[in-house]
Amino acid sequence: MNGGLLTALIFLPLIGALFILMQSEERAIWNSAFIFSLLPLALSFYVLAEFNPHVAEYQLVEQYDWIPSFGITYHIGIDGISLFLVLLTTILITLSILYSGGGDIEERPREFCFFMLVLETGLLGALLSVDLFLFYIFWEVMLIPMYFLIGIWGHGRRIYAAIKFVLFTMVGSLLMLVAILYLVYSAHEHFNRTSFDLPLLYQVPLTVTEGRWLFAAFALAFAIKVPMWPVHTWLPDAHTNAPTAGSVILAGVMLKMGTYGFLRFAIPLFPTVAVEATALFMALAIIGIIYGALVAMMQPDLKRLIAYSSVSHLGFVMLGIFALNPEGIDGAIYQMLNHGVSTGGLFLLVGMLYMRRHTREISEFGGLWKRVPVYAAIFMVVMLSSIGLPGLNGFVGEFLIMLGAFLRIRLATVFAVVGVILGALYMLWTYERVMFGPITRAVNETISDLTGREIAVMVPVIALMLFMGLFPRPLIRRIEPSVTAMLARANVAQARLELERQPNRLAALSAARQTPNREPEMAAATR
Amino acid sequence: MTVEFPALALILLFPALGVLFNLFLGPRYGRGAVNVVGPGVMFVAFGVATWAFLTLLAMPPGGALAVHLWGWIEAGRFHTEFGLRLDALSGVMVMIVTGVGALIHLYSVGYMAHDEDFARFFTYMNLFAFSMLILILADNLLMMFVGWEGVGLCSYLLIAFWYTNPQYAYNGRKAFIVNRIGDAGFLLGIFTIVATLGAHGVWTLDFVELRQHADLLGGAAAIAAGFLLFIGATGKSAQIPLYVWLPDAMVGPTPVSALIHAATMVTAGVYMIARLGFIYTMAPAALNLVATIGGLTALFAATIALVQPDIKKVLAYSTISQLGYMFLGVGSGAYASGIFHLMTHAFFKGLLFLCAGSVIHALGGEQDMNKMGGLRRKLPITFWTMFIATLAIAAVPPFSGYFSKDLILEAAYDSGHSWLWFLGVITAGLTSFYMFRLIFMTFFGESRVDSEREHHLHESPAVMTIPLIVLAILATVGGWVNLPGGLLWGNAFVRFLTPAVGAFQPVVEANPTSLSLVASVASALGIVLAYLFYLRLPGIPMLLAWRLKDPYNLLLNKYYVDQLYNFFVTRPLFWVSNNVLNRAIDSFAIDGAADGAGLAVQTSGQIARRAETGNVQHYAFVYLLGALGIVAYYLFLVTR
Amino acid sequence: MSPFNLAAINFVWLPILPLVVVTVAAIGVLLAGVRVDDGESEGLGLLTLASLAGAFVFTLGILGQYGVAFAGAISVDSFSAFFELVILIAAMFTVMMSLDYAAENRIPGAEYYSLLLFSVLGMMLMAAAGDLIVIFLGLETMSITVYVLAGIMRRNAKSNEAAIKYFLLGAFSTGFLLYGIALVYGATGTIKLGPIHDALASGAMGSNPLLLAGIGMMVIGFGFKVAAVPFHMWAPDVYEGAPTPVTAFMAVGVKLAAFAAFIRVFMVDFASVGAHWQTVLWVIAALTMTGGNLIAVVQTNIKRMLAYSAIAHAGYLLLGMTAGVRSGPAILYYLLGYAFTNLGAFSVVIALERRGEVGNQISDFRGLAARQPLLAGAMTIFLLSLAGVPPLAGFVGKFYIFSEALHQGYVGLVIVAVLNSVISAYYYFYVLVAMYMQEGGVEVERLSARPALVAAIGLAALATILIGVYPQPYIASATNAFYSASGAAGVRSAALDP
Amino acid sequence: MIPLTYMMSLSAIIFAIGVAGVIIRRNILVMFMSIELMLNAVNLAFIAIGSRLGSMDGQVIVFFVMTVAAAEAAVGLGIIISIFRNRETVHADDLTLMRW
Repeated sequence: MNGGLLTALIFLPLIGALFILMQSEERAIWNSAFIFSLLPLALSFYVLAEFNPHVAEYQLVEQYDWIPSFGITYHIGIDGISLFLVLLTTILITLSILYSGGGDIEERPREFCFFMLVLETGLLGALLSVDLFLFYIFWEVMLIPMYFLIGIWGHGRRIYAAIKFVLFTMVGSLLMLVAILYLVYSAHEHFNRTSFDLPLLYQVPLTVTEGRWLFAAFALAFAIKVPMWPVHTWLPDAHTNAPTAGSVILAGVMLKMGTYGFLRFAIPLFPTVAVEATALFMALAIIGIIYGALVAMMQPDLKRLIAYSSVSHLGFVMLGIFALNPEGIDGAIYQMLNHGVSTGGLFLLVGMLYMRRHTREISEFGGLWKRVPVYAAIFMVVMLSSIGLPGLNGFVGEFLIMLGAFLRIRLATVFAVVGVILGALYMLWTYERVMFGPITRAVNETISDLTGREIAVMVPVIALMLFMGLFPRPLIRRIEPSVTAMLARANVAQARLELERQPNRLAALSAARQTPNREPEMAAATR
Repeated sequence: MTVEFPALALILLFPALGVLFNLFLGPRYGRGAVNVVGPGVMFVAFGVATWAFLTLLAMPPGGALAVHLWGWIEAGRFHTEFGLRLDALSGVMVMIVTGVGALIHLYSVGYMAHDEDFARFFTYMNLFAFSMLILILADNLLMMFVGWEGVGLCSYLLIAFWYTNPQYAYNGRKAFIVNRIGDAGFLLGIFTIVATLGAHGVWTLDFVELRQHADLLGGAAAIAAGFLLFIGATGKSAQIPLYVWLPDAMVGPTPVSALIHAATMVTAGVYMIARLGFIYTMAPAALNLVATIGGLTALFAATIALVQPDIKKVLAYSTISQLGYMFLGVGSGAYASGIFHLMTHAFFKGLLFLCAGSVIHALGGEQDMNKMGGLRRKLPITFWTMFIATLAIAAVPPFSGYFSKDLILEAAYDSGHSWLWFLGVITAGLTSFYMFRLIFMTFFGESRVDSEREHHLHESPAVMTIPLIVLAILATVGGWVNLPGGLLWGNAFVRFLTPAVGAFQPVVEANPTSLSLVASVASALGIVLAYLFYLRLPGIPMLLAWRLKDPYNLLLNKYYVDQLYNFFVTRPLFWVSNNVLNRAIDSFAIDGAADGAGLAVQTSGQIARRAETGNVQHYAFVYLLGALGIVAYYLFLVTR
Repeated sequence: MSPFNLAAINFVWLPILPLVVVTVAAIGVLLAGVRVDDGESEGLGLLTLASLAGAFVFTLGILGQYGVAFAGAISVDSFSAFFELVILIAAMFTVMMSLDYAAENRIPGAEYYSLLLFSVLGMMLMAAAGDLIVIFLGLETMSITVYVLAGIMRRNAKSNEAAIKYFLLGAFSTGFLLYGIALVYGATGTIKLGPIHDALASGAMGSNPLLLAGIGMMVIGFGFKVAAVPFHMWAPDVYEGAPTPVTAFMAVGVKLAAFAAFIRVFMVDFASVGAHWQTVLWVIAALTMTGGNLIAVVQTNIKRMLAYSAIAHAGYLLLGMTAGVRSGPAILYYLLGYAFTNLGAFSVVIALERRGEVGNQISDFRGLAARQPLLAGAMTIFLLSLAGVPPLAGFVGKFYIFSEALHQGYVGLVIVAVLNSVISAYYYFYVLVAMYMQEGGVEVERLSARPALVAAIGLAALATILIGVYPQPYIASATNAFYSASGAAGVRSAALDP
Repeated sequence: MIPLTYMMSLSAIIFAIGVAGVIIRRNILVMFMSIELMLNAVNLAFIAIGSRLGSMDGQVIVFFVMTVAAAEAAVGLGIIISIFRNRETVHADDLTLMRW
């Protein structure tokens, strides 16, 4: 099995984390942390090279028995949907560590790097696992380090934010666990073998009722992570109080786990229900887009503002996903990457500002451009990418998403473009209040421009924005096959639903007969 | 026929190089280098453009140059490329943008001579030229949108160029947001086209292919698309109802006003509609809307211009009004005529702004015409060039404006919009009135300039006056490329464009001479009135302003439109976002519910622990209760 | 004799060999300790440890053996072996925790260790019981000694109070259990588990009121020992008052023994009349989980908090029992993981504790991560495992039980359990908050001078991770153990036939 | 001979009395005695059933129970004494050092 490439990718950071525990001298800690984040980065690019763009199925697959009596296997693989999210993860982790070493994290660097690398393992594992049990484990594992990152190195109400973050996520994920178990046993009854293997579970036939409940459980778990309106309120607190690196990873990668979950699990597992629920989720997504933007506009705190902007942006992603057509979903995945890059960049920039002034209150700033032109210029580019200026990455994603949505439900896009306008509104307004105008605070007179290290952190971000804006094709080419394969299931479901909606009862009945009737057990289950 | 012409890319490349140089090296190599590179790249681009244009001229009508760069977005069935295409229409535009652009860049060298942020300025200017050229040369709608938003960005950056003034920064943002609203419409228009054609299995935004499959759009979709795209145009080209940003945009450096907010960017909407003429031709409803909005805007803006004291504001509203003319032209189906006026307007309005700039420059930043007067001896070149431009805009034969405006009014009448034609005529009168008012107040009469400015009054340096002179010549002869039919090379310009934008189909055949006579009388009337009011009997304006106080204030305050928008749109939006969404729903309702759940657990825990009194007998009692409960259950089980 | 040629020994004696070892050791320690001063009881502790280890080795011998001894009074199967092994492990950990604790708190070593051994004897007897009377005897042997252990710090008011409370309620509930036994005896006409099993399996009983009442009473009796709501009231106070090693021993050993008997009687022998008791257990399980977790949220004393958490975990186990035979292995596996996790957690508490109250408040854990990163790390592992965070033992156990219960169709109860574990996350994570995110707290003294304790913590942590990350072998043995018991039920009766 | 029901009822009644005693009486000693009463009620039940079934088990158990009860008594009294030493009370409601 191709030499455990992905296994190495997943567990290198963990090894690094353990290695760091033995370090004591601060420089050594940072250096080794940086090196151990570079290794997976290099490895992930090697994976990209190894990746075959024309294959829709999982690649570089590894599968070993793990807990035979549960039919649980260590089964990992990569496909178009996860490929670039993996790259995004390795890149952002590296940048965050590089940044945090520059004075942002002063106390307890050892634990910090340890948790960062454990977090990376969790994220990569969740992205690469094909076995549902394995996925769930990594899904929970990535919770803990983030909890510590927020709670230990955070600011303000960090403890409240950390606990809130954990509890919100747990509510969803534990209910999802129940759904997973139920699904596995349905599979057991149908194929009579217990297995958590995704490809097998795709085949499980469920009654409509079961499907709806299970989908609801999965959807809740992922919706909380995304986060979709109205289960988003953990995000502003988590972001605002987290340390910069935490916010970067949280916004950059972790939120994507929710949308990724929809793409990988919720929709392909229960295509029929997903199709039924399209309108509902599109509506929630749109509420998220507009609501997030308007609330963001009103935030006095830079990080809080960006957090709400994430709600808005992720709303776009959800809109694209539930367009359930290649344009929309390609766009959604692309937008995940964009949001990772641009919002990650924004958080880094805010962090740099915070390091200098120890405040994030917008009202504390103003007229900074005169003092920090380089910073202002970079901020400008990142902001423009985040509001989807054509030529930068944001536009490609938003355009495809809105196109996909338009092809599905035209009205949806009409609302979505309002989000585009509002996005420009709050972003430019913020920029104006921070950068433009006269310098109102004396302290801002002496504020220093970016250091070489900080520029080194931001340059890759800017480069990515330009590249992804101008050359989306090489990425989408690799993403698309898996998406189309995934969509095939949804389309079948779509077709069946339409068949059932037809007045011709015969067709409906035949379609109904395809799903085995398991009502009695449902009755038993609810005794 | 289309010829592969890679050199087209160079037209884009040079401004791009200029951007990079000014951005990264400009501050280091200093003013000298920037002053050379900034305008330099534009002149080179102009050279290349000329070469391309001549090649095009050499080709038979309907020819085009093209170069495919690389495939851009390909997802699902949708795909679009980066590709450039230069046909008659884009050819004319490119010539205007690079030519006028180069001149204005040159002028800027003088104008910005005392600003320490010169590098940033030229970065923006080159970036603008780059985006504008993308907009024009794009061979598909989506790439055009890239330029479309790009120029919007540059406009934002340049309006807010002197960012330390909060008002300027605000105006910049206002411009961008208003444009974004239009762009949203533009996007929806694109989606409509893609979706409609996609339904027929055609996935393209390429102009050529679109034209081939235009018939698939069908009436409704065409109307929808035309309407939505026009929303974009109203934003970019400052038409009712989205014109509000343009007057405020005047706070930017004057060369910016000349290049972006008069000559080039604001005409993008006109260009877009001419480019997509084949769609609008299929959607008469949309076309009528364009014409109507155009006509109304022309009159509306002209009336405001009548009373403005600020020299640039007058020019700004005049620009809006002139753009209205162009939309009236294209809206009547006479796309070539619209573009013709676009060109002449680029010359004389650009010139007007540059002259105004030169005046302001000479007066050290003074913009109020009440503090000017009698400047014609002090600033001879400025005066004469500006005078020529005024004659051109006032449509005095044989200056360029005369030919283009005539053509549009004729088209308006012949396309059956006789009432719009009437508006146009009135506007013509108003135009010449307010323009001559401007000339008289600025250059004639006795000087009202305060004394210490009086001393260092001086004509602008050559680097500024040369562009004035060149543009003055263009403003004079620019119209001659399209002499009225029958005269020498009659209608040459229109004939040249027709293959690209389609011919004009008149509904009624009126006598062109009589129409133009009426228009000329109107403008002549305007000039005479201005002469009477502002030179002969200076008391009259005050008298009128005093007598007709209310209408006067209405005009002076631009019909209070800004206040209306502010009251009905902006403030409600912010109020709702803050009080309803942010406070009531998010903080109170949703987050409250979340924390409430936690609190509920805490509280029930607090209550439940009260049972642990510590008294062993209570424990035994609870134990007994449990036991009894179980016994009861079994009794029930037995007796059942 | 070498434990490795056990075949040499008469089969009849083999099954109780571990019990014999423990008994002898208990008496021996008592005698050896007469002249040992309270201050230095380490020697006795080590002796105890050795004898427990010996018993452990002999017990290994029973694994795989199969049948009954002493006319069915002792059942010999992997089930009893499994529980005996875990109980012995728990006992050994307890001793390791006690070595310094006993000396430090001047606990009379001889009595302490011999009582410990006697209660281990009782527990093993419960696990190996073959009839109801042996269960009763084992239970009493265990309980009576634990009453004393709880109160062994004679001068300590809290310790006294814990003892008296535990004693009164224990005796009280003994009455109920005994009454239950009597009624079952009356209904089935025998006290031997095998025949009871067959009698019930034959279905002749139906819903005989005696039987029903008996089952009810026994549910109450066992419910008290496993600290199920509403029979749990003693647990928090006793856990808090008792010397911490004893608390650990109670939280793990007593629970293990009680569940051993509970499971054997209900899930094996009463299995055929499951309809009679599953509903009751359903309700009790729900109450136990919810009650335990809700009250744990508001605790400030770590021992008390762990007591309530223990109650909650009993709830999860009862959920497993409710779900019926299939989830038997899951319960065994869960108990295994639970044992190590809890022992570890209490060891950390001991590490922090100093004479009297100090170190028992959650606030005492503040800033521990900064001062003792490794200790805090270990505690983190235990707490996360208790909270059921993968990939630790606690998670796999929960996962196992929930999945089996779900398969039996107990969706509602599983959802209750799941929501409960969200609540539990709150208070477990709150200790993490104290350790990692707050300042202050107490200094940890002479950790290096307490190798046994450190070893206990380390081993527990290691086991918690290992059992979670690679659960397969433990799942296998748990499965094997449980089904050996249910299989044995048939065999026993066979052995009894004339 | 006396029907089983009578004896069972009697034992039940005695058991109930014992339980009531535990719940009602404040004095730990008395509570403990009530518990003994409960145990003896159970013994009665065992003997009754044993004799009815004609099996020895019942009688044998009673001896076990009595032994255990004796052991319990010993331990219990010991604990009570040490309580009295420390707190000079044997009243249940005074022993609420640990609560909530």
